[in-house]
Amino acid sequence: MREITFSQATLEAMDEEMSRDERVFVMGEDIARQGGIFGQFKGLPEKFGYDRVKDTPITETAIIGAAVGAALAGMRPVADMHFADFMGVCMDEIFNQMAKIRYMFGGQTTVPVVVRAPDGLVNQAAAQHSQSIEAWFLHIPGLKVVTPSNPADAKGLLKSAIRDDNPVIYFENKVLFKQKGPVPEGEHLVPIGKANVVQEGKDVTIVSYSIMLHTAFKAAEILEKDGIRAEVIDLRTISPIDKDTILESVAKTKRLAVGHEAVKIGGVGAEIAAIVAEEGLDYLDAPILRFGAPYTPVPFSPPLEKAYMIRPEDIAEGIKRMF
Amino acid sequence: MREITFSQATLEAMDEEMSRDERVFVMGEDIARQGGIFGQFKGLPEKFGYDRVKDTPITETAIIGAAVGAALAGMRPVADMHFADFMGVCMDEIFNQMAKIRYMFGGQTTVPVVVRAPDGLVNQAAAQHSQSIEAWFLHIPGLKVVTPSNPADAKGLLKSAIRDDNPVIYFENKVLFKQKGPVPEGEHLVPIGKANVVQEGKDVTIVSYSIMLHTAFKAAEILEKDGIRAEVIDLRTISPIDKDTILESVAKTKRLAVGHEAVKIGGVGAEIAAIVAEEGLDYLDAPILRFGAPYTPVPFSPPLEKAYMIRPEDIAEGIKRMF
Amino acid sequence: MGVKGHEKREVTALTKIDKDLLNDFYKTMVKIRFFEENIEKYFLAGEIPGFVHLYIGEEAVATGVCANLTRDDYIQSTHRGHGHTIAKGADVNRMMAEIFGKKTGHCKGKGGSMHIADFSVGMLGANGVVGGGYTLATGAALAIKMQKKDNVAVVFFGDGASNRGTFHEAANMAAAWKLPVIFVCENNEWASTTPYKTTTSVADIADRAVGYGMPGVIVDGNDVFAVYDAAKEAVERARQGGGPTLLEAKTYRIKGHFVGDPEMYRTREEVQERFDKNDPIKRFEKRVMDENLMSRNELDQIKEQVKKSIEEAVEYAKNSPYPDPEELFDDLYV
Amino acid sequence: MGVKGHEKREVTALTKIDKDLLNDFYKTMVKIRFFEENIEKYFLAGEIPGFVHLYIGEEAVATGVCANLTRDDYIQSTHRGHGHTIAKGADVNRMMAEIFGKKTGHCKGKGGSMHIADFSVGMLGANGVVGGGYTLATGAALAIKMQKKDNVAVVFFGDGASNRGTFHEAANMAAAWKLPVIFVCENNEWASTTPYKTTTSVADIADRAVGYGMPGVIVDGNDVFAVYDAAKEAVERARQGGGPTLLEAKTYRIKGHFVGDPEMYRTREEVQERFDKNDPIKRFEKRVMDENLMSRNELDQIKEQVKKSIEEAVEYAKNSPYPDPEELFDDLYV
Ligand SMILES: Cc1ncc(C[n+]2csc(CCOP(=O)(O)OP(=O)(O)O)c2C)c(N)n1
Ligand SMILES: Cc1ncc(C[n+]2csc(CCOP(=O)(O)OP(=O)(O)O)c2C)c(N)n1
Ligand SMILES: [Mg+2]
Ligand SMILES: [Mg+2]
Repeated sequence: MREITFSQATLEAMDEEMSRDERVFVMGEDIARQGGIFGQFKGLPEKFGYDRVKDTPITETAIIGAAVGAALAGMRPVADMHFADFMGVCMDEIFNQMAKIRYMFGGQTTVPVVVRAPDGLVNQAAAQHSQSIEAWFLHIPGLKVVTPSNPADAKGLLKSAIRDDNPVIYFENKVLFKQKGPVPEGEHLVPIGKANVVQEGKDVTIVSYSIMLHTAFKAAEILEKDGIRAEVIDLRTISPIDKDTILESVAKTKRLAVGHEAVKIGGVGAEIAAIVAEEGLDYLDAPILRFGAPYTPVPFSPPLEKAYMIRPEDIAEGIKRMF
Repeated sequence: MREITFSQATLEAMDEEMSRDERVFVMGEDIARQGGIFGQFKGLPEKFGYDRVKDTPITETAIIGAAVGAALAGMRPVADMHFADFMGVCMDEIFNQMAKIRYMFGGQTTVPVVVRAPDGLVNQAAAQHSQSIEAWFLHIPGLKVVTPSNPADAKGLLKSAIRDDNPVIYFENKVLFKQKGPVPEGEHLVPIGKANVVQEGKDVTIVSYSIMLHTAFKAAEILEKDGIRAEVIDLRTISPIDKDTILESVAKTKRLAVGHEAVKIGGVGAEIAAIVAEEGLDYLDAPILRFGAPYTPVPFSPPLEKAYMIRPEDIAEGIKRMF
Repeated sequence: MGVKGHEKREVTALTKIDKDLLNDFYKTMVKIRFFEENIEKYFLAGEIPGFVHLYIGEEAVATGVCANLTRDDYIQSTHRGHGHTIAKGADVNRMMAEIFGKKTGHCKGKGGSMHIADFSVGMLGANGVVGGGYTLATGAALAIKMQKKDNVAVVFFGDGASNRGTFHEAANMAAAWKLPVIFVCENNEWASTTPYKTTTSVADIADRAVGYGMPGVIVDGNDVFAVYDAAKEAVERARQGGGPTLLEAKTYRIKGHFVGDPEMYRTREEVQERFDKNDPIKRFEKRVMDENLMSRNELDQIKEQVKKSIEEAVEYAKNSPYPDPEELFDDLYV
Repeated sequence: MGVKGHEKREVTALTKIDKDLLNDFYKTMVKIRFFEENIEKYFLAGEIPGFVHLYIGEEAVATGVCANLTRDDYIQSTHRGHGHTIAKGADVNRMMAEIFGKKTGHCKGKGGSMHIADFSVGMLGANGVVGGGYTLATGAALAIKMQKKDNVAVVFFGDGASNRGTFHEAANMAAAWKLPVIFVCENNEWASTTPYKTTTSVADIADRAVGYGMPGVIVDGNDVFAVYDAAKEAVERARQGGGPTLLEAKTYRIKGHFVGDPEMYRTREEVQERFDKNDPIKRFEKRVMDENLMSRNELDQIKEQVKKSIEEAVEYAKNSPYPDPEELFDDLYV
């Protein structure tokens, strides 16, 4: 299969969905004139016009609010957040409007909005441009949240998100944008809500998503050398969480490690650990291992930023201690 | 000891701290002219002046932002959020400014702001006025978060929060405001970060906070009749979480139930369950039980709202199944 | 500075207004009034749950504005939204049922007074978040423009709400993109317990239009004719691609902020005085009778008929079932 | 509408300006220029981590405004904050060290270019969040007022930032409470890749002052004298309890949005043309020499001296150690 980057994969998804359905459009800051900070919108305005690929003012509340309003009036907007870090600005629009409108109004309408949110740590962008905040949205009923880890899923999940009649938050990792991988041409849909067992194993289950999946995978390679065969699960979607896949795996491996680039405390890993402690406790032969960022903002200076990051070795070490 | 309401207890804390330190002031919407929706500011403007008890415009971003700015310039502001539901409006100010300023700037300054946030479900206030969102703040390094469950703690934690040089979010439950209880007169400080074992027990540990502590307590009474003696822990502070108290208790009781009024998925209960699954797994003789709200917004109609609420019987039933 | 960013509208000549419209104005205003009086009564009797905010005394605003709209136009409303919802044509039976928390309500009892909506008539929702509606209306207007329709989106908001940042973001976007939005400020002088003058940096909120290069218009919000005219101009401009308008209707909040408000911040006398002088319904009656356009008899007939329909709505609501507890889980995801 | 909500300031007579101030203006502007040129150089050489946004071509704004401030006055800065920080008097050694990510930096390497602050000179912080500073400055001004001091708080912001809702909330609060805040808009015509006219509903952001009943003033932002004068008036008004001012300085962004920006949205020629005509430093030099207030020699001397100090700052930064990895956990809680 031809290989393209994650960024190109999202571009292909946009292109296909905008061609398929003229109600689909995208708006955000600085997306049209330069094709997006990560090239993720390149060529779209030329093809679909600057009306369907709209540069907005620097007004995150109006971007999300207008996306919701346009959805109520029959469109299928994709709203770009520039950096996930700015979602605090429009948290009310996401949380009190977008997520609740359908329910509060007794199902009278749908809110087919996709929010694209580039997240994660890259190149010393520091405290306000490096964050991963997906856990907040797990706690907000009414949303779906997806977190692709590779180009094929980036395409398939974005297409599914755009076709979904529910609001979907699409977290795309800034480092992953440049990553290449095989991506099916044309129709390729990855279902929202279903995890992917990327490597089968028998000794320990490692659950992760987005960029941390790659770190987890490297940890699995290290473990392999010690004769520990890890089952690696890519959640793909963090809301709703695919409990069944996780529980089935832990039933087999008896051990669970789970993690993400986001801060460990109060993160998605806590929810997964809790699910297993509730519904799969008897499977466990060892304490659950969570990995996630330390409890500080992201620091600027390279050695501090490096110390902030989770290394495959850390995960592997933690897992070895389970045996 | 004399008994006063939770609301009066917070009033006493404000009065004492404003008398003690003239840098302390409070601002928010509709707090001065009517003394607050829950009477929690009554009499303060008359005593301290309308300059130190300020009615603001309806501008949550400016309330928090100005509180932070005033703190940087030497004041010790208390910012009232009216309802916790509106914290989405100023999430950026809380998350990217208030919580990070000290760290990003290398410890040059302190940010002694207290954010008061009335939360929880009451009288069919419905989806946008009934929420408990404390879990978001657990995931934000740089904040402390307290959640008093009774008038004495309301006073002692508010006084501690005002004296703390770190930003503190003070969640006060709307139903609890009217609750009466014994409250020490004068200097009464409850330390931030320390949980309270409100009932000793040997069979199961129930961890909760704020209003749900009362439901948990009622569950413990039901269990008592069946010969199950629960240890009931009031967290008091949810960030930082007092791990040691929880782990010690579970080491003794071998069983853990944990919960809150907030939505179960992605809530504080997940973090506590995860901590125990990581650091106290061997203690457990039964799966962890989490209780929390169902995964929907809060509905309006009385029978729906009632169905949304957690009853002591539900917790007791769940715990009985552990044996 | 002395710069004024608004035009002020004068009294309208009634000869321009046709009879059907006169009947509609009156019918809508008394419908809102009776609806609200019943809400107050049943709330105080403990039969209505939640919070309710009454629109009594402000009927001319919703009535005058919505008389310019069709079902395909959109409105975004507020916590004080019954008047807008009625004026936009929502069925009062289902409204009443919703506010009583019944299964037959517009939102099946999930929303209540603060979160009522009727998408079938373009009423996109009340909002429990003050200032939550601006950006939604702007988005609906964006959709209209993209769909090349000539509809409009109206957002109602209070004097208090005019200080929210969402106003600025939406007004700027609507103006920069020339979207068909009408920003209707209902300046009723109070934001909950706070007189707007103490927290709002301008006396006339319409002046804020200057900051967005859009027309700002002030109108007597208790004169349904004046509101109708000013809104007509704004709506027509928007339909023709002329972009947004900021319309400030000066009115007054007659009731407490919510039913049950102890109103410790003002006296009943000062309120009553304002109401006696300026009840939009009484003003309408006087004027149409003075100008011999409608008779007392005609007015009374309409009134009776409306009164009956509202009584029926109350009966409908009372006799409707509550939702089943299991419905809690419905309507979240598609 | 044609309503204009601002005054436009004309050329200043230099006789009013004393020699020390002239020296200061020049010194500060070239300090910023050299500082930025070095930042660009070392960033491109891979020695500076993170993102940096250059202030080249906009030096007159920070210089003219901050010349009216004392150390006890406050400023809130932006992502493009080096100029403000230097003009407010921060130590350039520690600034350079911070931007290099060194332990000796103002923020011990935790902040970097986008989050630099120097509380010892009243510089309350750059901000990675566009529009994040308005409300903080308003709060600092509230503190000043409560403490009965006569200081002021200045918030710098861009044309793009002027559309954020936080502008509205802060401006309204500052005006309603008559707080000593100066809102300084640096209209450099670009918000990242977007020309401000395409997303901003007014040509003159100063017009937005009308919406808050505060004075709005437009000034040539590449003329340090004009900026100084306009800021002086605003600062004096604020110190005397006259409340906030909105000051719009018209300038132009000479460099890419950040160092490394491919700038596909404009040509280098159009930029160079603007710079050639309107470099604030060249304009200053020409004018003081034309009016015989400073000689080429004097100017060169200052330049050399400043150049040396910046080279020293680079050396200082390069020779400073990085923070230890364990420092990651410091400075979070008190
Ligand atoms: C974001 C937000 N902040 C605060 C509130 C609480 N609140 C409800 S109504 C109200 C006053 C609104 O005043 P105004 O906008 O003038 O509308 P009116 O009630 O006068 O119609 C306030 C402060 C809210 N619902 N939402
Ligand atoms: C809330 C927020 N939204 C978006 C961004 C991304 N961003 C950084 S700078 C910038 C443009 C700012 O333009 P302007 O305010 O004119 O300042 P300038 O860069 O021209 O000095 C944008 C969109 C951000 N940092 N914060
Ligand atoms: Mg009002
Ligand atoms: Mg700019």
